[in-house]
Amino acid sequence: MQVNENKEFQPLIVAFCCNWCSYAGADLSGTNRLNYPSNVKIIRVPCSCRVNPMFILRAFQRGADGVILCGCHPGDCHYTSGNYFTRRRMTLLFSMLDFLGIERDRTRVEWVSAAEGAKFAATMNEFTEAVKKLGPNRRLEDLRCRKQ
Amino acid sequence: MLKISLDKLDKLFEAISASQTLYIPVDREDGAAEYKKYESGMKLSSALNTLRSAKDFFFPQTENLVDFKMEGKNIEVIDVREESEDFVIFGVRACDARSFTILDKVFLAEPVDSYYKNRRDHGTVVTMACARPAETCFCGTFGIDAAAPEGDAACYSDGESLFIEAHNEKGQKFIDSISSLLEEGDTAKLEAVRAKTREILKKLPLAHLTTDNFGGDKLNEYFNSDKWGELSESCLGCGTCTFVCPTCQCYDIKDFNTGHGIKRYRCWDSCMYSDFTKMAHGNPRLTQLERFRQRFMHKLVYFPANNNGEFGCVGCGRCLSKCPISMNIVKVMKALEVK
Amino acid sequence: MQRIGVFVCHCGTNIAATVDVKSVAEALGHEPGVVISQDYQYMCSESGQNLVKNAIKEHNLTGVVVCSCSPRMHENTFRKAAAAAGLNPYLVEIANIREQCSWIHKDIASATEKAIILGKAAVAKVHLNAPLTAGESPVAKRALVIGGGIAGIQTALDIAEAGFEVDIVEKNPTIGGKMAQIDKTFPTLDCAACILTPKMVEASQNEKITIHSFSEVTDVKGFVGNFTVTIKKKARFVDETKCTGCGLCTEKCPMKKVPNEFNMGLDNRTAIYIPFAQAVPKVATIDPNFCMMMKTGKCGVCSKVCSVGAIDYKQEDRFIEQKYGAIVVATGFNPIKLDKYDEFAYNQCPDVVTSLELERLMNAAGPNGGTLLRPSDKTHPHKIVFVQCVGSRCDDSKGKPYCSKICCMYTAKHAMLIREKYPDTEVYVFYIDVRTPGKNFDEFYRRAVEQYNVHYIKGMVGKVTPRSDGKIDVQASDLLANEQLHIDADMVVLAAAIEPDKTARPLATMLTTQMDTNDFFTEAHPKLRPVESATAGIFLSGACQGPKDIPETVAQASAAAAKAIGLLVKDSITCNPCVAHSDELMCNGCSSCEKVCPYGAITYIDKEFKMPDRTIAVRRVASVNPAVCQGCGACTVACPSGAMDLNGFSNNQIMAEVDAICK
Amino acid sequence: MQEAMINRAKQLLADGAVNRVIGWKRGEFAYDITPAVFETAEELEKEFVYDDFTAANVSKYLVKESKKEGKILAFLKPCDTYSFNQLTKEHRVVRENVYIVGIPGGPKLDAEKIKAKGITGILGVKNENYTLKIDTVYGEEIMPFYEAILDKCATCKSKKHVVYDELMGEEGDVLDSNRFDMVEKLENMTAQERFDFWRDQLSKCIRCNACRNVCPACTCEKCVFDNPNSGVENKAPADSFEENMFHIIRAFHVAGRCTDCGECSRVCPQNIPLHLLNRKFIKDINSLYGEYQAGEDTTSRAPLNDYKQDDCEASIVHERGVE
Repeated sequence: MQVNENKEFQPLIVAFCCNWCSYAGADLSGTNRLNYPSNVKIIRVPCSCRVNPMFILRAFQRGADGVILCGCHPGDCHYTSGNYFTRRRMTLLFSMLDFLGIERDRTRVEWVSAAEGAKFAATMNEFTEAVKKLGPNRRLEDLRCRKQ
Repeated sequence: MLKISLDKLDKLFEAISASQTLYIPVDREDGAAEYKKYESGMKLSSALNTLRSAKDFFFPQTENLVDFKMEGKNIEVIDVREESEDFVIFGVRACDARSFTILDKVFLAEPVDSYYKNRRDHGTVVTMACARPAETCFCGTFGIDAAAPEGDAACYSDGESLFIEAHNEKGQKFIDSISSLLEEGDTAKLEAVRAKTREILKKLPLAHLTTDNFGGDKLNEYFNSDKWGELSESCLGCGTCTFVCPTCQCYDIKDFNTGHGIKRYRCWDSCMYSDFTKMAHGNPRLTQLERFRQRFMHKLVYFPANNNGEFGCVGCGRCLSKCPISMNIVKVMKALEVK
Repeated sequence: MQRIGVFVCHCGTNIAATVDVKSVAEALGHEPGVVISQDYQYMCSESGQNLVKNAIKEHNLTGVVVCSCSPRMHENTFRKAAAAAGLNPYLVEIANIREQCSWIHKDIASATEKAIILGKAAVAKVHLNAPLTAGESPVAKRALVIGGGIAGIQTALDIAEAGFEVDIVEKNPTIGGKMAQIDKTFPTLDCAACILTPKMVEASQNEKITIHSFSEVTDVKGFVGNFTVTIKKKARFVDETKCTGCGLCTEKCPMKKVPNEFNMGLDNRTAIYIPFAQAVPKVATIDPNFCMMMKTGKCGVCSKVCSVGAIDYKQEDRFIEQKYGAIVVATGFNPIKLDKYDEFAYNQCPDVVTSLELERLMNAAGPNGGTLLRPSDKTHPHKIVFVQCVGSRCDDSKGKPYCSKICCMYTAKHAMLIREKYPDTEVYVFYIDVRTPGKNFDEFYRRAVEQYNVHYIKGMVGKVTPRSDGKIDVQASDLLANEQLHIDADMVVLAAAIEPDKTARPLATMLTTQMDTNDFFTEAHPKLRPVESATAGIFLSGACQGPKDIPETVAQASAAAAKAIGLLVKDSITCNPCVAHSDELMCNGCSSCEKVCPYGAITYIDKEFKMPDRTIAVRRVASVNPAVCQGCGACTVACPSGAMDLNGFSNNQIMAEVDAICK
Repeated sequence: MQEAMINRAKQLLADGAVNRVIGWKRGEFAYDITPAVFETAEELEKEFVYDDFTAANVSKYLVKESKKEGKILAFLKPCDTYSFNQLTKEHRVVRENVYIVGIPGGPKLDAEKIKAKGITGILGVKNENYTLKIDTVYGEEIMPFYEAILDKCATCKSKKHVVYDELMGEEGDVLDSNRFDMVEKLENMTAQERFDFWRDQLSKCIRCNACRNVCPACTCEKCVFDNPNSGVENKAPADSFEENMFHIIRAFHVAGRCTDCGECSRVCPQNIPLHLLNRKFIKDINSLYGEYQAGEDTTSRAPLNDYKQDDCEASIVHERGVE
């Protein structure tokens, strides 16, 4: 979490992107100079199915306010089936976080292909706004990690 | 002895908490009792004892020891110790009161553990005599009188009033601080209550358990006993017994990287855990049998060997009711005993 | 202790205009483990690479972070540079500060801040990078071509030409595919059989080529260079090795009422049959659904007339297993079924036919010996209406969203051939657009219009109604004239959309290759790798990848062959070292990882271990074949104990990145 | 029942069909029952017990026991058979080395429930026509049997044995249980209420690992939370985050594998309703991916190791229930 000069809350967004589709989609939105907030920091993974729920929790622990996972569209996975597993895992994980009373808009899965630079930028804009509305992550943070 | 009417307990708690932090056992929603920081309106639990022991007050489950602040390649060491506030733990049972004596032998012996001492110096233990001991109680085995608990000050109830007496200077200071609420009382009825409690204690199923066959000199008798295998085979290796135990005092020191620094903290450890006392060369106790044996040998042999015969158990019975598979020190003592 | 070098690229002004590269280099220089941090105009240039190489040598670096463009662009460049300087190439990490930073942010302060964070994440990751060595895996010098149409034949011939063994698996009794059914080809109007059958013969005679006709692929295991394929040779009840193809049995067979699939069911064949005269292999096949002997046990005529004793009513399916280095998919296409198109009366009226049926009706070897007659009354049609885009470019679920590509051209061909042979026949073509890109294609179409006076009408046919007088009422709209038309046609020809063969989908699953939503195989890159699938060692040939005409199919077939040959000439291939590996001491052997592995890369072995409790135990543990693993990481999350981890993207590396970003 | 079980066990030992028997051993009090392995008829006679308090699921012990020399006889209650099947499926037990006798299950009693009534100094408990007569040092107490049964038994999902070599007593059926009621109740709360509920519960956690160590699905050679190299290892809930983390991941790791045997909640010394986390996953799996009962068979694919092309998207979480 950051607070800029205007004291406006600036959420920290961690985006896990699969190498083949979404990371390329993010690159494309760069190539096309499509703006999205610098709050979004991308971590490249080979496939969305590489993302362990522990990574997502870790991000929240360390101060992320939102975590988004992007992968190839179902059926288009470079590894055939990776994103199908991702979908089940994340559905259940997000449902559990919701069950524990963690704000559901802090997490999201979005399928972004290598050709969807515009969708990537739009998604990041929209997600950042949604998280901004929620305010800082207080329910799933580790107080020890909070910046003084 | 000084006393206060039981229906004025609220007033007593208000008075204590006005000058220092007060902790009393209260009933939780699930029926178990736990120590809570007193706030107006809280009711003293009538449970025999709290689910967790009172050792947290002096030896909390986790405790920050030192911080390291890191910026780039620079490291700054920050001492996080602060003088503890004064506090009172009210309603400690005889068994738990004795556990502090045992913990003192570990933490206040040289080299003194300053974190522990800090809290110990600032905490006043006000005990409460037991009236309805449970079947799991065997404090008598360790020479503890549930009807006459230790502590800085002790309380007794005769059903109408609460009697308070000081055992030391700290206790006296505590009584002085609330003396305006107290009045001199007749202890005749109290003695009857005590006598009744002692009668019940004698009738408890574990009343005859003794430590006669245990002690610092019994290493050879028991260490290689063939009973350990059978006793430990059902052990799940969880830490329940050690974490509800008022005398278990083992801890681990760990570093937590917060991203902008390191917090070096200690936390309870359990000899039942597979990595207990794991060192650079590896683990000295590789099997659950060895770890299981460690716990009971420690309480029944090693601890008395190093502490003038004092055992590392107070017979509170928590492990008896909380062990997931009901393996406990009583079963171990009975199985091992060489007469 | 790590000695990390950080290299920040300006990319001219691409990065430097919005990111203060000097501050980035400065800030990262303060990170633990970083011993040198520099910026440079173009890090990917030769002098930029030299900067990196020299720093590696001079500072004895243990890790390199390049803050530059996307790793998809230059990761390999910098890995090679590191390797050239003696540093393991996998000790290089890229922080993407161009596509994901300078190009999307306008504010210098926040872009710089983000660039520093991305750099820190890369530094944190590289701290945990381990040197990786790419393994090698041998290549089986044999290729499998699945599908024996023109695509498969061409690919097989080209691979064989290069000196490699190649097997063709064809599900039908003969190779030849759709092209064998076609009468003439556009735009040259030469006879399809004349150019195809020599190739079929060539394939059958090439000693490097083995044709498994009437066969199917039932299982594929393994990986690039090392596939193990199970092929089911379906029982044809005729011993292929004995049958001479004399055809006597087909003449004598009493069961003569079997719909002839080669002629699209427009005439009949016998229960024992050879699909067509030039079939390869020219071997008879018994259709057990119609053979009297097989159904009732009474007949046996074919067995009696066969002089070589090739008939074997007890033949069973056989399975063969073969190792291949490369697999080429050439499963082709089919016209879609028109059952759902009631408006065109395809099921009601025999004189409403598909284009492929028309091919047979016009073919000299077809049901009418090449004379175009109406199927219903065998009379000469005088007015024929062609309907384009039946099921192509379709929004609804009845059809296909794509253009089938070949219909415009073959319809022009049909129209032209009819007008040429039967000048008294009027031909109407209803189209949405006429699409004729291709060499000599538009000229061809224009000839149909201008020279042969084919009536091209832009508009759709609304309804086709068979009339009691044998005519067909075609109700349509002419969009250019803006009027409704009624044409009393003698025949209607529907240009049915084409779709991938139904066997392709299960095959794709076996091959772990990707398909699009229309079941066309997906190429590895739509522009740069059009004949490779994303799965290494699997190549795509012909219409299985998308609608194609013959020249395109043949071109792609040869391209796929070239790619396969490029693989087969290697004795071994380098594997991606970023693969999963299992910590055997922590593995539970629970099989979770195996279940999610799309490549079958994980097997289990029983292995003896010295356990932490001093006992010796035989445990079932996962073992990853690094040559098969593609490094997706699905197994790492399925593994509850964390025994499974991924090289290059380990749990700890990713968490270090998370930590650095969230710090 | 106990008598018949002892006799059958003795017979199987005598026949040499098995060389060990896993069951339960009587303790100091009526309710303190310890799982134990018996090797002789004498031991069985003396200490084997099967009564209203023998709730412990012994299937997890078979991970180790089934790898020892010879065959072991295991008396498994219906719920235990699900756990055993799941372990078989995951290759954690050697099926051939276990002779399973299916025995009727609960409802079993929960000593904590008796004690919660203020009944203490318990010397003996007798079940007379579903009324408990409890002998205590303070005199006899009475309470209805069904008020003292374990929560896990109150929401029993099945009285059917899914694996056995022989059965004792009558076979039961899969029950139409109300086990998801509480999950549903929580789902219908607001996010803030749910958060408060779980904070209240999970803050009690002392990280004793009893839930994990008793769990028949948690049989990892080394748990990630014990492994210093995993990056998530810790020994104490040093922060509320770690309480959440441990319990989310614990439940996630057994999602699709948890048979809902209820042992986690039974053993929790802090009475945290941990099974609700597992049941939340089970309920989600059932409703999103089709009914699935872990342990029902040994061949089906676990829901998290499986997929359908038309599975729902993760956004379904955002679309349903109460925010």
